[in-house]
Amino acid sequence: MNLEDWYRQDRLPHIYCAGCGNGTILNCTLRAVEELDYKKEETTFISGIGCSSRAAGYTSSDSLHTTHGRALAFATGLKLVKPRQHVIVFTGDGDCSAIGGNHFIHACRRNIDITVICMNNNIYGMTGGQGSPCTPYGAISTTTPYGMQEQPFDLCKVAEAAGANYVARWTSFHVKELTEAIRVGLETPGLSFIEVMTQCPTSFGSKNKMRQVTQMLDMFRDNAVLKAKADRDAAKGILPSPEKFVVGQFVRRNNPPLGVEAAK
Amino acid sequence: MNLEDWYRQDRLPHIYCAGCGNGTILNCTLRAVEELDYKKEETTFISGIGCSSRAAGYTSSDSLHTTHGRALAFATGLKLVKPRQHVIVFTGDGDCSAIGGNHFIHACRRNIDITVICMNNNIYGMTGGQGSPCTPYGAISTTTPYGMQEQPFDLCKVAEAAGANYVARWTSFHVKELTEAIRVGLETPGLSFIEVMTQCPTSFGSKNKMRQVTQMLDMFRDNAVLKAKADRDAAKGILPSPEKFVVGQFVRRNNPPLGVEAAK
Amino acid sequence: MKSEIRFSGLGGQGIITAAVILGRAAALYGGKHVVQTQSYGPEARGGASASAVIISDDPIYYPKVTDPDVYAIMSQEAYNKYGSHVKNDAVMLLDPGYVTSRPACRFFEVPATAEAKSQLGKTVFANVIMLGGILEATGIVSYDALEHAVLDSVPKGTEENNKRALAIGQELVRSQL
Amino acid sequence: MKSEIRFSGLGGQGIITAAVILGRAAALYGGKHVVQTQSYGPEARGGASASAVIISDDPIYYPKVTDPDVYAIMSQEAYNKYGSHVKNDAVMLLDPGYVTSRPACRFFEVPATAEAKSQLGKTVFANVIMLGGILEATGIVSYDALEHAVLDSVPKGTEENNKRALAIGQELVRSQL
Amino acid sequence: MKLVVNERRCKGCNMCTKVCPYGIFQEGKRPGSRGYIIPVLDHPERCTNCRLQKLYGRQLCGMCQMICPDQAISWIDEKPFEPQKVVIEY
Amino acid sequence: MKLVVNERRCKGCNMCTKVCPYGIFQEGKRPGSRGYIIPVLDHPERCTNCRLQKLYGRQLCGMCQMICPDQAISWIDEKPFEPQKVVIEY
Amino acid sequence: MTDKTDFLNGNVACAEGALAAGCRFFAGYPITPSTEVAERMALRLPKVGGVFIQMEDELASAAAIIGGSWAGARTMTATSGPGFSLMMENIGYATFTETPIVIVNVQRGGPSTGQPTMAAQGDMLQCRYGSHGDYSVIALSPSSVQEMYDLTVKAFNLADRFRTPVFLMTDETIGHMREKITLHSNVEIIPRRELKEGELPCAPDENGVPGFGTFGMGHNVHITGLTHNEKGYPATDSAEIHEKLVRRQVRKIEDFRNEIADVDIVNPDAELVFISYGAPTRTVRQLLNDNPDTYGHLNLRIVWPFPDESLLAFKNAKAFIIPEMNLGQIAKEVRQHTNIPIVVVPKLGGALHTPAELLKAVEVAKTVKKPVTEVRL
Amino acid sequence: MTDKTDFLNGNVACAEGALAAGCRFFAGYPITPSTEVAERMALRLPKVGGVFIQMEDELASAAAIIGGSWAGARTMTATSGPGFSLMMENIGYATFTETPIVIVNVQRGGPSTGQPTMAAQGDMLQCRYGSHGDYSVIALSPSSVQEMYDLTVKAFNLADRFRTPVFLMTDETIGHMREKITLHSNVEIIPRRELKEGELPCAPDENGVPGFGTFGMGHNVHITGLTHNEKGYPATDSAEIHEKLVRRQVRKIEDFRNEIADVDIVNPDAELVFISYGAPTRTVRQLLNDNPDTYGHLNLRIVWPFPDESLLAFKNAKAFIIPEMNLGQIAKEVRQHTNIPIVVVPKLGGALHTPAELLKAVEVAKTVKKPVTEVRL
Ligand SMILES: Cc1ncc(C[n+]2csc(CCOP(=O)(O)OP(=O)(O)O)c2C)c(N)n1
Ligand SMILES: Cc1ncc(C[n+]2csc(CCOP(=O)(O)OP(=O)(O)O)c2C)c(N)n1
Ligand code: SF4
Ligand code: SF4
Ligand code: SF4
Ligand code: SF4
Ligand code: SF4
Ligand code: SF4
Ligand SMILES: [Mg+2]
Ligand SMILES: [Mg+2]
Repeated sequence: MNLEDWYRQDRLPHIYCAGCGNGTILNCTLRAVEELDYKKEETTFISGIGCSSRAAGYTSSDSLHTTHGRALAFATGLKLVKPRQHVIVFTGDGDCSAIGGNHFIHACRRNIDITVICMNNNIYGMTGGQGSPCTPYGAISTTTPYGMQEQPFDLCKVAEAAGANYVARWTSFHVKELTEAIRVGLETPGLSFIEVMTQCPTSFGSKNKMRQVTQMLDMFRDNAVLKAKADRDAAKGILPSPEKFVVGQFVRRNNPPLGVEAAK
Repeated sequence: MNLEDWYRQDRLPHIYCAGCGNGTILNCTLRAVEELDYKKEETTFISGIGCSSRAAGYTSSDSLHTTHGRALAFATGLKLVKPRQHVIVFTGDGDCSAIGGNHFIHACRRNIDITVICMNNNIYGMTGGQGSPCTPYGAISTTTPYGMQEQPFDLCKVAEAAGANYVARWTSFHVKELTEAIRVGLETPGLSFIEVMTQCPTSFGSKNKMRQVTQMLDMFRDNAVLKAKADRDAAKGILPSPEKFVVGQFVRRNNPPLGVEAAK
Repeated sequence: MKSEIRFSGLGGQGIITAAVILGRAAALYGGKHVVQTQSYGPEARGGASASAVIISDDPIYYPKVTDPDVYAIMSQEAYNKYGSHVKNDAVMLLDPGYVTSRPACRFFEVPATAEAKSQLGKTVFANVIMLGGILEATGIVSYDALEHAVLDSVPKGTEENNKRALAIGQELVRSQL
Repeated sequence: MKSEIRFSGLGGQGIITAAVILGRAAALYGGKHVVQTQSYGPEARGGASASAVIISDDPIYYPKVTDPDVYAIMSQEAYNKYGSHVKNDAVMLLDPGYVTSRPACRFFEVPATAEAKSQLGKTVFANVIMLGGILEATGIVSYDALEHAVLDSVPKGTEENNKRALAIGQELVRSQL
Repeated sequence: MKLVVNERRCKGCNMCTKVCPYGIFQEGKRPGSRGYIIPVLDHPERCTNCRLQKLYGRQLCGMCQMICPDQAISWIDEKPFEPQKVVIEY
Repeated sequence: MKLVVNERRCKGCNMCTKVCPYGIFQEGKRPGSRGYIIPVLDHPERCTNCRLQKLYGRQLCGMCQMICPDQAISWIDEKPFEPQKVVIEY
Repeated sequence: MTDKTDFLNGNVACAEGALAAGCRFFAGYPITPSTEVAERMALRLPKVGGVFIQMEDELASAAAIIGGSWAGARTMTATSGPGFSLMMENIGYATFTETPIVIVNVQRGGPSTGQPTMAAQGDMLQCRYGSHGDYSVIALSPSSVQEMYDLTVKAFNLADRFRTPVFLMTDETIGHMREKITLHSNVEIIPRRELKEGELPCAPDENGVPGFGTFGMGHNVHITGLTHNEKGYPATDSAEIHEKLVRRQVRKIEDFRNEIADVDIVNPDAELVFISYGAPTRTVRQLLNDNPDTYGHLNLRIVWPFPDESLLAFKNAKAFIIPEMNLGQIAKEVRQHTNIPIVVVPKLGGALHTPAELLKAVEVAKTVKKPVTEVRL
Repeated sequence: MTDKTDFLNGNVACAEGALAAGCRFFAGYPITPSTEVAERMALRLPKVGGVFIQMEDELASAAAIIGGSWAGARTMTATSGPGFSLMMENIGYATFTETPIVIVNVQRGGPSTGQPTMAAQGDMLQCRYGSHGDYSVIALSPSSVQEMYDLTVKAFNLADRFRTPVFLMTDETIGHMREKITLHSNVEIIPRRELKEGELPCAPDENGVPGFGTFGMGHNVHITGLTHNEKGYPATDSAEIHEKLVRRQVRKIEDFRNEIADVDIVNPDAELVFISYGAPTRTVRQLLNDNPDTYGHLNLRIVWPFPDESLLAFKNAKAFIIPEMNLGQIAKEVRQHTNIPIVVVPKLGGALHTPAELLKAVEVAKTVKKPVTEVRL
């Protein structure tokens, strides 16, 4: 199978706005799946609700577009019944960490053999741009008109503390690295969590001084600090400036997973 | 006011089984409150559902016994409306981290100025001894008759990763240290999370070779490793044996809190 | 023929297990129609515990016990709740180690807890001692049926002690007949 | 008197804002009864956008537009959906930069996007240019009312450009009258 | 001050017996009126708190009280000369 | 191999213009049939992938395709001699 | 201060009504088509000394406004179908703890995620029966932007008067449509009755409603979702206390169903009578306007408790015609109070009934005999 | 293998019925008084190659069994009121995606946390209307331990046949009581119909039910809770597709309401007729046994869809007497299908109606005239 076969052709073009990063992440995911030579009948995509979660509707194998925030709970049931399936969950920052936060930490704790791709655009795109638990401090959204006053989650930290076997962060700009991370995530037994910083030009960029899509890509390129560099800096006592964020692989470990065929 | 005044006298004796650690934790909490000289009308206790959560019914100031897992969400509303209230949440391992996991991580993220006391007996006591997300690997419960097959949460790690300003763990054996931790937690702005390992002789001990209440107390005394010692060991590369657990203060920091009078 | 038996006492005394064993004996090994029910206090463990069994030759529709013929009472609190207004022709077995009151009806003192501890080393056999007593006092099921049901229900390795417990209960009542 | 006006185009063209401004003008500064409604595509952003305004001297009960008198159409897709079966006595304004078809009814070509870009430097003024065109083509509200409503609704600092946009729209239509 | 165990609250868990540095609390033998076995006090006049609370004007030690999950332990304003009468009825 | 932009999918976001090492993608000027401004290709015959895909038997570079959020970029089995005809209608 | 007029959509009007009613705490979670209520509150509350918070989900939103209510504030949330479903447990808690809160449901097409941007009235029975156990609710249904404002104010007053959650069951049509509206400088506010000294926190007054023991006022109340006695203490094994408590809570509302009825009765002598609420009321009014004195109309602004006595006003009724944007939910309730034939006119998919469609229903109604007849449009 | 007899409580019997029906995945969250169902499944499933998982909450439990169902297993969860309330959103999802699942609700005293250890039937209308939007459900109600087993088996068959969630609406009385039970060595299994090659995943067959595209079988289906066309693809702005879909899903059940009716009709010529389901059926039967040939009885084993034609069997009925452990929830449904007077006999607080109490209701029924009369016990 080639890449194009992994798209549900009769549903393209998709509904994403021009320049939305979700399409790029979908590319990287399907590329990784294709590289691993998965078969359609053993590959399942599951998602919640949100622009990001619509991704599951554009993949050509079985896919379950569930309720807001609950994708991982649906996926857990499906995976336990059919441990041979490769289960990939698409989710958004809101879907995963707002309403879905509990299923997120429990899937990590159980370390269930699922790969979670969280398209983090720092906003609720689908409903028109409200703040999310990942909206940066001070950022403007329709529900934080005076700037976000709460601290955002570091989703990778939470995933690691909760128990996931594989945790990484990249951006929609880092297509090669992202593809590679997804591939490694898929190959790692247990829960793999891949956070992808992505642009929502419609609801985030427009309100936060990045009217051009390409400005957001530049921002990702400029502010992403490789983990190795961040670690070196930290060792030297250099504090990262607030607009920077770390990308790379945070954990890859071998804790006992749930829902792998052998373990059954 | 003295300690006894903080109990709702006309509801004692409470419903806890003989030897249940919850009563001890209640003592420590009320002692801390009394030491800080709080006034009843500025002190509110809130809880979810579970044996642990019944604690709010035995305190003599205003108390809200809510729905299972949601205490922190109720508390958030109350605190934001009346930031002057000292809000103390009693919760159990199930209430806090199973059904309530999402509110838990979000309360930590928002760093709302509430003190959370989680009575962790590693089990669902109220419903008769089912496994909880804190049931140790391999332990027997009515829903893990062949031994728990999932990894447990490290609640303190999760609280820290999610953003709480103060995080500590003690046990129902360490009454002095616990009282002190609660006092410090109450004085620290932002979310304070105090996990208390406690004995449920009825549902946990009886199934896990600790029929005598006092055996469980001994176990806490013997297996608790002070954080300082654990850190020293770790530095030396000494791995903790699996039955040990670390007690002490894990974080005390000064991130911006939500719901403090000044911030309003 | 229809009999109603109520077991009551403290949580942890094996009250419900006793009722289930009796019900099982009558239903599976005695060919009777049986309904066993129980009542709970508040959601939490501990506190009072009560269970009832109806044993009948005919189908049982209404499943709740209204006016028991036989009582087995193992705590004073339970006595206060259930034992204080028994009908005159009822039979009561009570553990004198826990119950200080005595009823107007025919009754037997079965110091089940004390005897379990002293003769079998563990108080957990108290409920089966009570069952032995009920057997002797009422003949409501056959010995074989009851023994069968006891052995179905108890952990492996405790069979002999449980049989002895039955016998102890029978003997305790027999001596008062 | 009752008029129905439908605005349609792509998301991002300010279709709904235009409708709201017109409604506001008629309701608050024109003393009319007004209902403005809009229709959505799927939940997500982008795609088609449409909004309708009913302006009437009498109370409006049924709030949905059935057969508009005036159309402002800013994309070919919108034309296909709404503009292809207009009644003969309707008036249509269309942006020829996006719409290639032409209706059977009276119509005006208002190259709002292009003019906004070329004369005002930004395409965001296209919708107000359309409003100026509607004003000129229909006189459905007074200029003052419309200007008032425009100024109520636009960001500070853009007042002058918006007034110019109104004028541009008026002029574009006037030249075709 | 005199150390007392409130028999209407005590559930006989014996946690107090684990913590008193003087071993004042000893496992009881017989059930009290609520069916729980109440601990007995061994020379309670030795209790730090009984002896020194008045002197220091504040509570000392208090380990037994803090750990008692049933709020059954307290001190009353009375000299602890004679061993505490824990009423053990049968 | 010939680089093509599928106009029925492209939404004119210009992300492709950011990533091509050869600057083959250039911002377009005029809206296509769906109203989006399609990028234009500047000497696409320079594209690594166009040139070497056949040779290596696998895809090379492909940055533009991977980043294109609308799955609009692909290669067809044709010589890329003439510049790509992106049909720009008005 | 004088009244102000504005041109707003229903959702924004609802937020403004809440502010006018003194609502100072809003906790919500975005969902189409209700989000503008939250967005307006986010913009306005900080300016009037109130607090807006976006919670992690709808369960938390409902919880937070209950917590906020016990802290003494008038509190509100807004949602739509999926979020409403998630609130069911805490709605039961609010009912059983007699907590005044206002919940706005801007209804969209269901079940499930359904049609997020399309109007519907599919949650009317869920509003009545969606939480476990027996209870009663108060639910209002506006049919104009002005009513969005006015009924929101009323919702707060009813919530405080009856100490119960009050629902504003509106729909996408009304929520997203803009009309001229008068924002009153002064609205009537009927505050909750504070617990009196010596009064038990869960003992009813003559209206069946206990005094409210606001937290932090020294009442030292204990509030629980367990069955509780008049002190507020758990009573989990008393059949008597349970039955008494549940029945009182139902009666405190149902006994007043006709007293608080908020209806329009038009042409009570008519033989063919429309019953409607919310958006379909607009079409019915159009029909009545176009054909004066022909049809009767019962318009419900309060839907729950159902004002059954209003049906009796139509002495000559031969049929009740009930257009709803669902499969006939309120028609089921009407049927329970009358033997007069009912013509159900369901419409799904988001569009409002047209006047022509209602005329079709009129034709059916003229000859109808069966107790319940459905018109397929 | 031969049938086995055992002496079990209703909850355990339910678990055994599920296993007999081939249920191989159970996801649950403990709650009194349903927990024994989960505990039994935890003990037994691993022995038969199935999987038990305790989820983080009831929302997740419902989600997991839906996921498991799409993986091809027969799946179940069990809960009580508060947990049931939390499942409402995902129940709507299961309905709308036509996912066969079985949900057991062992009812306890509500609203809210209420009386966790006391029996009730307070969630019957919630079962019918608790999720948003219009839909229909199938709900069974056993009145003995044997029926707990048998109806659980039936629930799975109905779920697969109708591709819909099926509810076992039982209560603490039946769940916790022990009776003799026959565990069948062989139970009838009517499996779901697999999607055929070339068939569209959401296009109905002659019964209105689409073929089931089990995941991993190469169907490559897309399943969504959005309104969807016959391909299964989102169609969020088509009124036509929405109306067609919702109506088909309602009709596929309602059209069969009398066909799948599972009732006992006793003494159809009687004038006073009891209608009951679940635990109160036991008392009614006692009364019928004590007074043969005196009263009629309609016992409902399937409550939803309500088998309205069964009412017609009672040709001489002067009154229907309906004892329920709630404030008269099914009585409301009965009223919608008949003009014969109804005597509602509500009982709250956990205790079952006694035969004497039903006799009191009989006295009331003898002279009753009003459409609905409530007996206060
Ligand atoms: C229970 C429920 N609550 C709210 C919504 C409305 N809703 C749809 S998508 C969404 C947010 C999505 O945010 P995110 O997951 O970040 O996805 P994005 O659109 O940004 O990709 C919300 C709140 C819903 N569909 N269901
Ligand atoms: C929504 C809901 N689900 C389930 C329950 C049943 N329930 C009551 S307490 C409890 C577990 C409590 O465990 P934990 O919080 O650890 O408290 P503990 O009793 O162990 O102190 C459960 C599952 C409930 N009351 N509500
Ligand atoms: S709203 Fe944002 S996230 Fe959603 S499709 Fe548009 S750009 Fe992407
Ligand atoms: S069951 Fe366990 S947690 Fe609950 S009161 Fe008893 S000992 Fe304590
Ligand atoms: S610790 Fe308290 S409850 Fe336990 S035995 Fe001692 S006095 Fe009694
Ligand atoms: S206060 Fe200290 S010394 Fe005194 S009895 Fe208690 S534990 Fe012993
Ligand atoms: S990246 Fe794709 S969608 Fe964007 S302009 Fe280039 S070809 Fe078009
Ligand atoms: S494949 Fe590489 S070289 Fe070729 S056009 Fe794309 S980005 Fe440029
Ligand atoms: Mg997002
Ligand atoms: Mg616990």
